[in-house]
Amino acid sequence: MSPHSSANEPAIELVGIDKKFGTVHANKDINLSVAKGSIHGIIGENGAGKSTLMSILYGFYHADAGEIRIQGTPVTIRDSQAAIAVGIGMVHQHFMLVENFTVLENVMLGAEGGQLLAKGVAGARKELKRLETEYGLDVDPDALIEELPVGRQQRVEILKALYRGADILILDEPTGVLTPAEADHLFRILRVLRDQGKTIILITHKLREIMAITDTVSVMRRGEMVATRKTSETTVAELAELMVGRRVLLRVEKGDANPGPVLLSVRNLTVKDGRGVTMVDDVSFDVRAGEIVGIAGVAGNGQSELLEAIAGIRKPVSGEILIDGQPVDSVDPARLRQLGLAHIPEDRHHMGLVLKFEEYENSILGYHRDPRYGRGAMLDLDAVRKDAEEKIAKYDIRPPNARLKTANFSGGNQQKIVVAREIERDPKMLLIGQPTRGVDIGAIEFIHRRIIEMRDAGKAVLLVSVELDEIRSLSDRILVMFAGKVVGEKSSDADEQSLGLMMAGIAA
Amino acid sequence: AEIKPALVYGTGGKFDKSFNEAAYTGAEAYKKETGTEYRDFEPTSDTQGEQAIRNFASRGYNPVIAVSFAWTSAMEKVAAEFPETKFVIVDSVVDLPNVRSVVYNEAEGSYLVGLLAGMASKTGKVGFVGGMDIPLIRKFGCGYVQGAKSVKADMQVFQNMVGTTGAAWNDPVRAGELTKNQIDQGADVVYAAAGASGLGVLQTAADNKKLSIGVDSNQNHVHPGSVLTSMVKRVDLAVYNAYKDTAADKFTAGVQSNGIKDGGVVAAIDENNKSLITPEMQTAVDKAKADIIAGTVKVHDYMTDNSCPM
Amino acid sequence: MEYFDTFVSILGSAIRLSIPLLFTALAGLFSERAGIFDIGLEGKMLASAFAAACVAYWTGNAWAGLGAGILISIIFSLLHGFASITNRGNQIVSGVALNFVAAGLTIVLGQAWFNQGGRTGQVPPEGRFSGIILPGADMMREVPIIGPLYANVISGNNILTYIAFLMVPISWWVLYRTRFGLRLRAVGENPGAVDTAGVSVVWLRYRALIVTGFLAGFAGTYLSIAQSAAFINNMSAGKGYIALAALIFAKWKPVPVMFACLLFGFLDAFANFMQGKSMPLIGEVPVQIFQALPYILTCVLLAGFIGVARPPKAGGVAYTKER
Amino acid sequence: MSTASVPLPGWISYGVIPLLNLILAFFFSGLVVWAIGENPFEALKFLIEGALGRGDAIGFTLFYATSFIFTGLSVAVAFHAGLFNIGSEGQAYVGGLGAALVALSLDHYVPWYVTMPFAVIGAAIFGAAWAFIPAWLQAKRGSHIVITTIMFNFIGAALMVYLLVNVFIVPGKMAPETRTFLAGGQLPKLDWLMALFGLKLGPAPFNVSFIIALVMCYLVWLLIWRTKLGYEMRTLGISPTAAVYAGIPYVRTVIIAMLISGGLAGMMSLNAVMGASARLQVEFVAGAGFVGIAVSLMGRSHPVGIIFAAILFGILYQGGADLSFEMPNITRDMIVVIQGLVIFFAGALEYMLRPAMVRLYQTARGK
Ligand SMILES: Nc1ncnc2c1ncn2[C@@H]1O[C@H](COP(=O)(O)OP(=O)(O)OP(=O)(O)O)[C@@H](O)[C@H]1O
Ligand SMILES: Nc1ncnc2c1ncn2[C@@H]1O[C@H](COP(=O)(O)OP(=O)(O)OP(=O)(O)O)[C@@H](O)[C@H]1O
Ligand SMILES: [Mg+2]
Ligand SMILES: [Mg+2]
Repeated sequence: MSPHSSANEPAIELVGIDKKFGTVHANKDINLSVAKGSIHGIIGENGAGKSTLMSILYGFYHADAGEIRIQGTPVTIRDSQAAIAVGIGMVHQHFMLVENFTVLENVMLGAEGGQLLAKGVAGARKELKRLETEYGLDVDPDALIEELPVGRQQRVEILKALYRGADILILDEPTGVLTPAEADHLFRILRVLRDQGKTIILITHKLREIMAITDTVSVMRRGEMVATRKTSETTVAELAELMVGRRVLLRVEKGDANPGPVLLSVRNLTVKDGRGVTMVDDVSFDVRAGEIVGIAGVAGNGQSELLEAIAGIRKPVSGEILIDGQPVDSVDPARLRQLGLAHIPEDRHHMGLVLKFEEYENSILGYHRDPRYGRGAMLDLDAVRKDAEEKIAKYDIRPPNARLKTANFSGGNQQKIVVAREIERDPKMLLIGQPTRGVDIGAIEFIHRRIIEMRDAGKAVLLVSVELDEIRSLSDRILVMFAGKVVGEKSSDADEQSLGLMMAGIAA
Repeated sequence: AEIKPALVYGTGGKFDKSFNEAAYTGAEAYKKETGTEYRDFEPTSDTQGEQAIRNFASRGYNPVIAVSFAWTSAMEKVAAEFPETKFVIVDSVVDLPNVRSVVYNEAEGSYLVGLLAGMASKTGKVGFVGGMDIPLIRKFGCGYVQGAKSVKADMQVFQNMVGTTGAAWNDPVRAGELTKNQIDQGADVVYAAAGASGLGVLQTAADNKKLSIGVDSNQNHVHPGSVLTSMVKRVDLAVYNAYKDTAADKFTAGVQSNGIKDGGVVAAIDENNKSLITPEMQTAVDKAKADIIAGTVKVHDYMTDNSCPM
Repeated sequence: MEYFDTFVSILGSAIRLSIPLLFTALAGLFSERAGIFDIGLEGKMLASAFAAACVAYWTGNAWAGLGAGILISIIFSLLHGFASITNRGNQIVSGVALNFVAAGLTIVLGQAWFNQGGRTGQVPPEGRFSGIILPGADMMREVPIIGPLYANVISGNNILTYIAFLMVPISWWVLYRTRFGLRLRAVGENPGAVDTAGVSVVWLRYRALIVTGFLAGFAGTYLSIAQSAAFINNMSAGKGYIALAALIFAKWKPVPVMFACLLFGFLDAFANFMQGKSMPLIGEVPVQIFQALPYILTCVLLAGFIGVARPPKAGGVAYTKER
Repeated sequence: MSTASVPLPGWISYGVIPLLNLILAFFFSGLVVWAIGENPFEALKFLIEGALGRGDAIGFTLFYATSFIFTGLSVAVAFHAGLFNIGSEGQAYVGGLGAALVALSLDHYVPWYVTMPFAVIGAAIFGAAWAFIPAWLQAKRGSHIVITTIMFNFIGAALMVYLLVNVFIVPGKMAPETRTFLAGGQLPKLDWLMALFGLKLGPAPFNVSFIIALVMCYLVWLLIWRTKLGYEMRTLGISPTAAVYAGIPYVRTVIIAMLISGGLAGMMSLNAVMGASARLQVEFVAGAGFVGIAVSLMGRSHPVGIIFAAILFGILYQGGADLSFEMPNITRDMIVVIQGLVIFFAGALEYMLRPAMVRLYQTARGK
């Protein structure tokens, strides 16, 4: 295929794609068309359904309904093999690499060129060499994946796709794990690929990247494709609004803050994630009684790890956390709760709730050792249920049934269960992660009001959210995190533009 | 009188080509002769044996014969529950007025086959593979050693036990391996007193072109030309006699001890092993038998003092 | 020289005892490397021992026996696959269940067909795999050191023994030098990688299980018609678990698997030899210590005291794309 | 759309599906019976009559069920904490040592009701001790508890055989077992209980440990659903990440759960050692630990379910013995086959019928 040939002819067309996971409607009647030889961006909040859509295109999931057309021909993509056959390659959000294999083995996997490896190996080496010179994708073919930095691992993923002769390349949040320099390198490669006639779909949360590299861009929200724009004809502001889609609705009434003494203090905290990558890098800040400190930032810049370290779930590598001036030495969430630290976790399904428990059982999670729920070793279920029912009434949790399995509540109500549990304990400090992710408008307002009430009652609140609106409307002070560091502090009336730039790592 | 006989085997199973098969042969012989049907049962575990004995007794079977020492405690219980029923236990002693305990002088029988082994051995080394390590099996071993050493005082006798649990009766692989060990060490005749595991001994000896000695039943036919002889316990007779005595109302309780004198233990010689037994061996065996009956040769019984003087 | 003879004898015994372990551990290697735990190796061994003995008894043909052993073992493997791959059931529960079925069914059928308390009939000599004297074994015997080793350890074993040792390099070659091996190792580490590479995870895992069944079939056959001449109740006697231990001990690698099996076989042979004998300084060592040693070693290894054993990462969990 | 996450009402999940699985298991067992030339229905008749037809039969059935309740509870408690304890067999075996030591040292001096509490504690402590090392290895070093407990079954067997053969054996006796306990070391039979129902217990060793087992069912129910520890165990078992969030100590919870599990397994020995044979014998557990897996799976890890499942297996064991007596062609090992099939269908294939049930349920509800 010759480069730059008929740039307007679509390489990919998706018509009416629909997908449900159990009761989650991940993709609702999606239509999308991507022109050949272009870079097309897809943006959307967490859980908007981007990865699902791409996985369907790649044959990893099966759509419940809809049609896929590649280069104008309708195709059924039964499995990834079929996708590869029609020239689609994908770099997954979570790398699909075998960690204790070499680069070469990973690249060859599924495309070995014969029953015996020996035959294909020489050819693969030659091909890797060619790809390296052609696109500047250099990696040592004999290195083990687990010994490579993530940037390199991603390069292997791209090589895998190209090795299979992909004409269409899908990259799912490729820069989430990359340093800015690595990201720039990646973009250079993508441009080369496009100029050679490849079609590229790029999924990202980062508007800066969209503006920098894409030709066209689509926005997804809550499983729906809400808009498609020419990049040259849109702005960061418009995209952000399309993405979030409800900024106009929210302005929480709140008075001025009345900060008291420092209750929570973080000193030179450094935290690594499971793979040993430094996610929080020498961070220090204070939270006072009676104020809400918001931490803004693009997902994956260390906010989650910061929150987990303070909550005693993740062990910091170095640094200090002081509560009420006292250093916390043990990594023990139970102990922290006794000290008056409540925590609404980011991930309610895996942390905040045991979905198979009945509602009342979740209403004491973490506080179950409290004497008010039973003396000694016993649990007083009557007391627990009574307590749960009071919370259900007070927080308008629906359906008002403490014996219902938690999994059977909707996302918003599940979140209310967590919020009620943590706030009703009357803690001194409150850690909140993504308080309203996947929660409907009514519940958002309710939860926001509770958070303000906590502040007004003299509690110290630390709020992490990727939703800028939320941060801006709740926080008294805003800290911006980028690449594991706090890159700046703003007051609550800071304008969105400058915050956005800071979040993108461009100091303002 | 008409009787309703029953038979409970040991866990080795009816056709173990050994102990249980001998009991089966006796029952069959009685059936053939009198036309009396009998019922038998092959338990696979200890609890099951007790249940079977009780089942028979409670359903009016009489006499009930249990072969194997494993049913001792079961017999103690059940026989006490059914004082009207006649019971026979083989290889163990149960002291109750309605129980006949049939025991054998395995030491004497083993002495005879030990003698043959000693004479047949060219290397001056012979072996013994026992099943479960219990006094009864040591008794076999001890008699065997005495017999072998009566040929040549410096005869070397290797002794091994397959195991220490009931599984030892059912592990021909390990038994074979132990036999191979002994053969490697120079043994050229190996005596198996190991229930079904013994088949592994006979097999290994045959595979390695050495001689073996069977036990309980006449096992000479299992590998003709390789099984030197078998130390036969006439369990068949015990079963047959028990049925016959009961039918004739002549059942007697108490211990019935069978040695060489009573023909209860013999070294089997038949067409399968004729070629292996030289005339000298035959005379030596006959002489030993006579000496034992006369009391000039005393075979030490391990179980009297839990030790073997050799 | 006497010590040397003893040593040769123990070595020969060790080899005979390690063969069923070796086949079984290699069998387990294929399924576990593909991400399917297999507690059911014991049952496969038992079932194939039974099938091999029956068919060898009826036909008087050892190879027919082997074929039957392999076939039944593959059927058990496929059942395990049906439960744990197709129906995403718990692999351990499935393995435990199949062990029970094998243990019971062999006796039930054995009793029904042969009436010998669950045992099969005595397999005739033509129905067995018997020892093969390698060329020159008798001439070599007199050569010091290597002579006895050649004549008594290397020569004189049955064909399955040689096949077992041949299976080690073959397994290695299949795992590391073929496309199937590459994919199999990958699917045990990250099935997602295999799936996105356009290879069916399900079919791949089924094929791995078929290989497992194939190899475990040899193990059972060896037990009943090479080492013995009949099937005996529960004759696998926990060897499947020892093989599993050897597999872990060898960190899921073919050549170390061979050494681990030889080690466990040696322990067993040594225990047999040591029976009733006393060791210098220690005195008579209870046989039970030797019997328990493989299990103790495995626990020590699992505790990470002898280098950590890292199992295949995706092992034990069913592959699901959709939660 | 995948059906995995569609909720089904409890009566289908805990009633209909297990029942269908059970029926499937019996269907295939019937095929085996048919294959060896016997009539499956007649076999079933013998089995049920043999297990429930007479007073002593019921006594035997309940005797077996008692053992299975203990081991079923053992497996279930560990399971609630997310641990798969395959070691109940070995823990019961070693637990027997505890019971026997108490019985041997007290039976001369005190009546059984004084011995009993000590024996319960002794059996539990020894069983728990045998679970401790695998538990510790899992909690501290991440060693897979399935493998370590299997290994400990074998190590326990070797240990017990050694002790029985070399330490406890009565001189002059054939079998490696302890001396017979005097009445002070035996748990009396429950004749009176059977008499209440107008049944004669006869020789069946149905004894007081049945009552201990029922008490344990209640205590386990209390533990799992009414105590803070049980709450922590369940949280850990269902969602390890939520347990971390809630500050539930992993090491402590795993070890305690396994100690309780091992202790319950150990108590199984009360029934076999002090209730039935009045002596410690080799291999007295006879697979009850493994049956516990099936019982726990069938009973959905709930004490009430476990009681029913244990009785079901008691029926299989006792009825199976009678069946093999009536039909010599069918050995008692048929029960092992059925047991395996029950574990296979109720455990390994538990999801097999689910999609079909979901579809049926949805059509029935007119969706
Ligand atoms: N395999 C799955 N099974 C069940 N639900 C799923 C599965 N994958 C995704 N979902 C759900 O589908 C919805 C869309 O998820 P998806 O991963 O497509 O979002 P996304 O836009 O890629 O989000 P992110 O930006 O966080 O990657 C979410 O609610 C998610 O929880
Ligand atoms: N993990 C899960 N397992 C089982 N059922 C679930 C799960 N998550 C959600 N559900 C079911 O799906 C339904 C819809 O959940 P979802 O979170 O999409 O609600 P929602 O429409 O976003 O509601 P809300 O507006 O309150 O957030 C819930 O009522 C619940 O029954
Ligand atoms: Mg995504
Ligand atoms: Mg929602």
